[in-house]
Amino acid sequence: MATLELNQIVKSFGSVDVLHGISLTIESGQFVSLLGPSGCGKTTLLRIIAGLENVTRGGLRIAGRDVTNVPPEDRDIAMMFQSYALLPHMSVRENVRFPLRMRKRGTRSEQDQRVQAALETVQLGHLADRMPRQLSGGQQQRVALARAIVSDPKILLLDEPLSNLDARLREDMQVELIELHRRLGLTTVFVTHDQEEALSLSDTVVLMNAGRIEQVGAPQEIYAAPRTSFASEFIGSANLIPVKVGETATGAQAILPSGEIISVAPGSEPCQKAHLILRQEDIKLQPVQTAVQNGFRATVETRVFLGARIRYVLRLGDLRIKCLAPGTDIFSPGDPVAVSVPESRAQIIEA
Amino acid sequence: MATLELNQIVKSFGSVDVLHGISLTIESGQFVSLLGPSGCGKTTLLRIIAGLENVTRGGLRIAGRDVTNVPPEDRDIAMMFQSYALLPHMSVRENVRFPLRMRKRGTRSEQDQRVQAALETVQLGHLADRMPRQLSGGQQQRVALARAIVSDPKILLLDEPLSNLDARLREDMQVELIELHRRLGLTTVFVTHDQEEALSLSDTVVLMNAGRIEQVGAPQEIYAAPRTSFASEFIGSANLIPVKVGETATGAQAILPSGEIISVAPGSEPCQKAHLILRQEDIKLQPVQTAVQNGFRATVETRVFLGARIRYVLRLGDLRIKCLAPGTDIFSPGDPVAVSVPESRAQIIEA
Amino acid sequence: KDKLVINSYGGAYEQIHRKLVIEPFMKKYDVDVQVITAYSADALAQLRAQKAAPQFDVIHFSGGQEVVAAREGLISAIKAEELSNGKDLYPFATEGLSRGEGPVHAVAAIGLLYNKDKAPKKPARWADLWDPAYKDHIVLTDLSNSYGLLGFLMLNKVKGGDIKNPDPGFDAVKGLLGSSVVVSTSPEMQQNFAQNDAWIAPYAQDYAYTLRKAGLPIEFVQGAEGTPAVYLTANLVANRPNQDLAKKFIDFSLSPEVQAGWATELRYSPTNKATKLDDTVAKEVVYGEQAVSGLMRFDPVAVDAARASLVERWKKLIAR
Amino acid sequence: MRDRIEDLALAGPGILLLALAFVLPITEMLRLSIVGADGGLTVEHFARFLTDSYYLGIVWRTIYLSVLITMICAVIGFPLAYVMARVRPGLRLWLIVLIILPLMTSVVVRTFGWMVLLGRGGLVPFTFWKLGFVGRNFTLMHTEAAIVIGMVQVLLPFTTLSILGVVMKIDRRLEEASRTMGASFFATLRTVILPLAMPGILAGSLLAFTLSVSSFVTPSLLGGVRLPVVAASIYDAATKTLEWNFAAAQSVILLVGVLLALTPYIKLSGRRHG
Amino acid sequence: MVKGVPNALRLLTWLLVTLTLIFVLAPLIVVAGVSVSESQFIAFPPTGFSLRWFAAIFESNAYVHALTTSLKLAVLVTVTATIIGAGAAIALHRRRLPGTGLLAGLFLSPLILPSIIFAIGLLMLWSATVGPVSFWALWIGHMVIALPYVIRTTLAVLADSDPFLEEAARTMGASRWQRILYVVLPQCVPGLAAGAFFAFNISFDEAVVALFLRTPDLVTLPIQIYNQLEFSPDPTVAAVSTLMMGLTVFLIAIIDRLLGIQRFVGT
Ligand SMILES: Nc1ncnc2c1ncn2[C@@H]1O[C@H](COP(=O)(O)OP(=O)(O)OP(=O)(O)O)[C@@H](O)[C@H]1O
Ligand SMILES: Nc1ncnc2c1ncn2[C@@H]1O[C@H](COP(=O)(O)OP(=O)(O)OP(=O)(O)O)[C@@H](O)[C@H]1O
Ligand SMILES: [Mg+2]
Ligand SMILES: [Mg+2]
Repeated sequence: MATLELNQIVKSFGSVDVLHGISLTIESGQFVSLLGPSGCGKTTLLRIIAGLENVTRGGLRIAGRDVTNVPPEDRDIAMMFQSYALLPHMSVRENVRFPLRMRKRGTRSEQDQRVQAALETVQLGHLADRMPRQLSGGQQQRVALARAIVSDPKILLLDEPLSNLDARLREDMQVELIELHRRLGLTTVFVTHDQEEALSLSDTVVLMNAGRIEQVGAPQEIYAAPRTSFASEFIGSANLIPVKVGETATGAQAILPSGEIISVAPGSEPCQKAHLILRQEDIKLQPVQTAVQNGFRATVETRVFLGARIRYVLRLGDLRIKCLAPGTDIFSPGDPVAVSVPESRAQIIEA
Repeated sequence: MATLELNQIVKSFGSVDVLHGISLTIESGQFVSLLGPSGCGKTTLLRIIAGLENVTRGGLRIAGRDVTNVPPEDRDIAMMFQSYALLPHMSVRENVRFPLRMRKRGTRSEQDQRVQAALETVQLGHLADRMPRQLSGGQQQRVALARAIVSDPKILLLDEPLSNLDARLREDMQVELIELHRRLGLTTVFVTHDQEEALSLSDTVVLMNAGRIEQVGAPQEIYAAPRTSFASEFIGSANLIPVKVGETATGAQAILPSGEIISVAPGSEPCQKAHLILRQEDIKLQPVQTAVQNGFRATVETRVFLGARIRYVLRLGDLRIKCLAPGTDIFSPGDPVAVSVPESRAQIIEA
Repeated sequence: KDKLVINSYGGAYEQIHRKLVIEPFMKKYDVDVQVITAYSADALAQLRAQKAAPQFDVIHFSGGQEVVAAREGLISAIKAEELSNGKDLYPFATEGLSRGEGPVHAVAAIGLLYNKDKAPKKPARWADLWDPAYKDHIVLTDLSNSYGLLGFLMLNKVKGGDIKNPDPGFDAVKGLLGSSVVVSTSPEMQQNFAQNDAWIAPYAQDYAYTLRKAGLPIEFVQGAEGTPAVYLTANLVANRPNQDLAKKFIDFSLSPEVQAGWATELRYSPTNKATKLDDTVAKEVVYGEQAVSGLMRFDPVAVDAARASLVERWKKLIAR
Repeated sequence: MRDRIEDLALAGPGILLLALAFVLPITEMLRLSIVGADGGLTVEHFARFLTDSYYLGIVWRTIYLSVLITMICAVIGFPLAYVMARVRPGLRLWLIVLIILPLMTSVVVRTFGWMVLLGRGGLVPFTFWKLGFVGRNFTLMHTEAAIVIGMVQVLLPFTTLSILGVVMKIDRRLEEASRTMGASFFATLRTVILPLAMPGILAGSLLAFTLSVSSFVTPSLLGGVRLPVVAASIYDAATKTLEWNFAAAQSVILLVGVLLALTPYIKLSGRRHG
Repeated sequence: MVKGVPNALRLLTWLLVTLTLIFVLAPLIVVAGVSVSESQFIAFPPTGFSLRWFAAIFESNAYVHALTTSLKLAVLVTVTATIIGAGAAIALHRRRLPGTGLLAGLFLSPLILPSIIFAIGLLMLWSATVGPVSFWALWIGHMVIALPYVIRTTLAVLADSDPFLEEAARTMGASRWQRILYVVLPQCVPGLAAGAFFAFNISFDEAVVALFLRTPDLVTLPIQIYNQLEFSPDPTVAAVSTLMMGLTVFLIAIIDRLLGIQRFVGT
């Protein structure tokens, strides 16, 4: 329900510079993920949006109004903390009711209803009278989530809200979040370390690295067209292979260190030093007898069973290449395999 | 380096029964995952193994010795807490050195070396002199991990050690853990809510549900042959479809509520009420024109982009069926699709 | 109803005070008299601190505090003529009026208290304190206590000193310190006689009687060398609206009946010549013109002037 | 800015109270410390105190007794508070009640209790005598030991409760983590609980120290007039000999001395770890 | 206690606790003994048994009057000093005000300055500006003395508090005062409770300020006891003290039954 504009935000803790000029506009009603490696500044940015942290430089606006110096309680936000920050002296119910009480939303019985509904949403309706310390880690996390969503604020800030939940519950919660978001049109900023989560839930993904924004875009865009080697490596855990790029009549070709040649997506300029980006799930493994269309032969070094999928680490000369195969392809360590790469998915980024 | 035997362990907090008789033997040097939904008792079980919680009934042995009443410090374990439990008055370095100091391992300078090595392992060598509260969530988690692995105990207990890390870092840490485990032959018990992690890392997966052990087995076994509907639904987030089972000359057949007939894996007994288990990743979607081998036609209800994969929710009459397709199949909500299921992967569990 | 605020000394003293003076006075004049229980030193400090708005009308002192109070203008002078009992008083009782102090309404004689059951012999003279027979069973009183101060001045005098020259006293007491206990309050005195096997102590006659009433075998002996005394005064507080009534109250305390009551109940010696006492009581107080003339009085002004330095020197002497 | 206003509003009533009802009255009193007999300015009262070995002796006794008392209180109070924090709430309540019971009796009365126990022929000397340690006339009364015993009893609740409040808030999981890392119960107590309880120990010691420095009833009754402490000396000067100027000078010395000595302490306490 | 404390240690711990309790309670037992003694003066072991000293308390209404005065005063002081002290402690804890260190020193001073000086000073100032002293003068005097206790104990507890909680409350729309009321204060409870108790006790046991600020109608229990002791000590003072101890235990037991104060001593 509110646009959020960050303007050149810089933040330092003493001599440690944490954010180096973050500018970002989040349209009203968007669902935005902040994605990035551990320690890159996601939480710090979220805290700045919430008004919990002073900016060293820069400013921010919510719904057009400069809120750089507006205290958190006047920003009409709700935030879920990475460490939950449940109030230890209040029961689960009282914790969840707290924002309603503070914001004077509805009568006592309306509040009770909303609290119960929020607790049902996170599947904790039956534990409403427990104290926080009597809950398991995942249950505490869900209480924190319920507390954040109970009061339909203008802006919802979630810091790794689902990190301690099992896959099933996490899916359920994702569905609930999306529904809530749609129903109320909240502007939601969501920190996660899980890319599938980021890609699946959000309208826009903000990829951060070391206090800077690396790339902003729709999930498909970020996934399909990473702009930096960091982005491609981080999203989809792609392999980054140092290559030389040459040109032929039919298009560009990458020359691997071991001499193999691979046709790559069109539009790549010839150069001496570049990186070939091969996403793990784009690599196809076939028995070595098969004719390889665009690819090379390699040896399986390790195999890791992931359930639905299998991760192989392949060796090609000095290179190690990871790939994710569907659970049905079965090769063993030591097996030679034929590796093929769809031309359209083999991208080049300058080193 | 030590067998761990749990014998009929029962635990209650006041009137809340949390564990209902857990028996489990973990061989020396095994890597075991505890997997289960939030609040099922994983942390409690880990705490009992560590000696932090009294059992209400039952007992446990480590390396053949009854340790039910042995205090934690005499069990030669290391435990990483779900909430990290970093000592707030000590720097990162001092925190990691703490177990070495307490167990009097090596001289001061040897300790320093090991601390530094452990911190490098979790990629935090450069933050050794920070205080815990000056770290990000994921960094704190890694300090806790470093502190747990620094002292090569007999038994290593890890409670959701990687939940706050991004995919890349998490993979790195997994590799380190496996390597450490191999090198030192530690007995490792590992709580995780992430099945891929559980399946990929462990020798044995212990699946828990509501204070009971649901199934114990090797990853492939657990994945391929879930014994209960809970197990199948939880692992691989399978679809559970109520069916009738009939028999034909060629084998068993499941009859869906909407009348469609699917051949299922051999060995299923005919019955009126059963569940057909369809794993999300086993379901194949094809354009509706395609002839369906063993399957039915359905409509795409929602599509969620996950990056490498796409999740579709399909509708068939009143049923909702989730499936995970590779990122290349593109259908849109509303499209009719042909759904096919490999016979061998369509399992029946009695209701 | 007119109201007076006075101080009294608490406990049994205050009970008797009420019975003998306050209640009869209230009845007689149909006024209200309120009591603050305050020991002289505290009362003076309190009076001094609230100089701007005093709350006492009549203030009683037992340790020579009237000298200071008069000097600082805290109390008003009274003329002997204003007191109907003034003419009957012994001269020492009105001596202070000229300095602006109140009259003396009672006297506590200082002598030796001894335990007649346990002490090996009955003391007769002040000098007997140094008798080795009492070794380890002597109780001395701190000079911050007015009984202690006068007791010391007497010992000093026995040893040949005077107020200007306390050296002999200090030297002599120094010899006693090793075998005695030093206390500073009356309850401690009682404690020592009741529990700690004390045999002998220079202290006041009235307190000997209090101890006896409490069931202890304590006798009072007037030292042969003389009997110093503590003079209890009743003073008129300055800057109070009701001074006439206050004077009447003071006068009332001086009546022979009241004084006889004090002697009978608590063994304070009367200051009114007209007081009539029973024989038993008379024996246990300083009674009669002749006995009274034997009372010694150290010059209150000189005592007051020397007090601080005496106390300090004493403290240094006894400090371990 | 608004934060400051908020804090000012929070501290305001306290500041106002102390300014009007404490600073103002004592300024008038403490001013006396530099007023001479003739009304002029002087330092004679300070000089009298600071150049006299008797008074310096009193100061020394006050300081070392206070330090000793404070240390004993902390040493007993910390384990006691820990035990109290870790037992079940019902038992904790009654332990608290027992510990604070001494405070519900008048200081004078409870000191009389000690006088009975410690005096000649009292229970403690009597026991010692029966055991053959001391002579028949042995008394603990009017000794520094008596002062320490009496003061520790009075101040123990202050230290214990201050520590208890802090120990109660220590996250138990820290203790547990320490145990799993091989720290024994004692090692945990020393390396985890003790540092984390430090704010409480500091606060409790601060109370115990300042209270023992400024108290005079118990030291006077148990130590007797022959073992004076500074507060008793001030009290005597104020009421017995009415030397208010001297009393004021002694108070200034006490106040300034203690505040200076405690400055690092005040800074330390209340600061978060790290 | 954490699981796995060796039995020997448990024993040692309880030995320590028991010894401490004996030490702390010994003189009180003497006092209780004296209070039922037949003998007139304070001596131990008691001779005979008699409840007459208890009867004596109720015969003279001086004690009853003093007790009610003291209770009224102590309750008032406790409430006000706790509120004022909590505010000051929170402000000091935040260290945002300029001169926090100086303020901390100021708030500690009443503890260090011998109360006699303060008592005289307050009496002089009050007499000179307000006039004759009253209950309110004593109330203010006791508040000043009690304040440092509340501040110190509360500060100590705040030092370990979780800073995220207040932040969380802010994001949930809690205004400044709501935050203090609902988040900060509940966190301070153990310290506040100790401080409030100290405040109560200080006021209830304080004798110096009360000595100087008394009027005929304004005599607190300690002053009454002091008066009794000063002139004719008898076991009534012991009886009063015993009564107070008994009353404390009794009241706490009752309140605990009714309201469960165990909750307030934490879980
Ligand atoms: N002190 C307590 N009192 C009552 N119930 C408790 C207490 N502690 C834990 N529980 C309950 O015990 C159950 C198991 O808790 P546990 O922490 O072992 O779960 P978990 O499997 O680790 O869950 P998660 O994955 O969410 O961390 C939970 O349902 C929890 O609510
Ligand atoms: N008080 C502080 N002093 C110094 N550095 C700090 C402080 N707080 C955070 N940092 C640093 O700032 C960086 C960003 O922290 P932040 O918590 O925003 O990371 P994050 O992106 O949320 O990471 P994570 O995913 O691990 O939670 C980290 O490298 C951290 O070490
Ligand atoms: Mg973070
Ligand atoms: Mg858990």
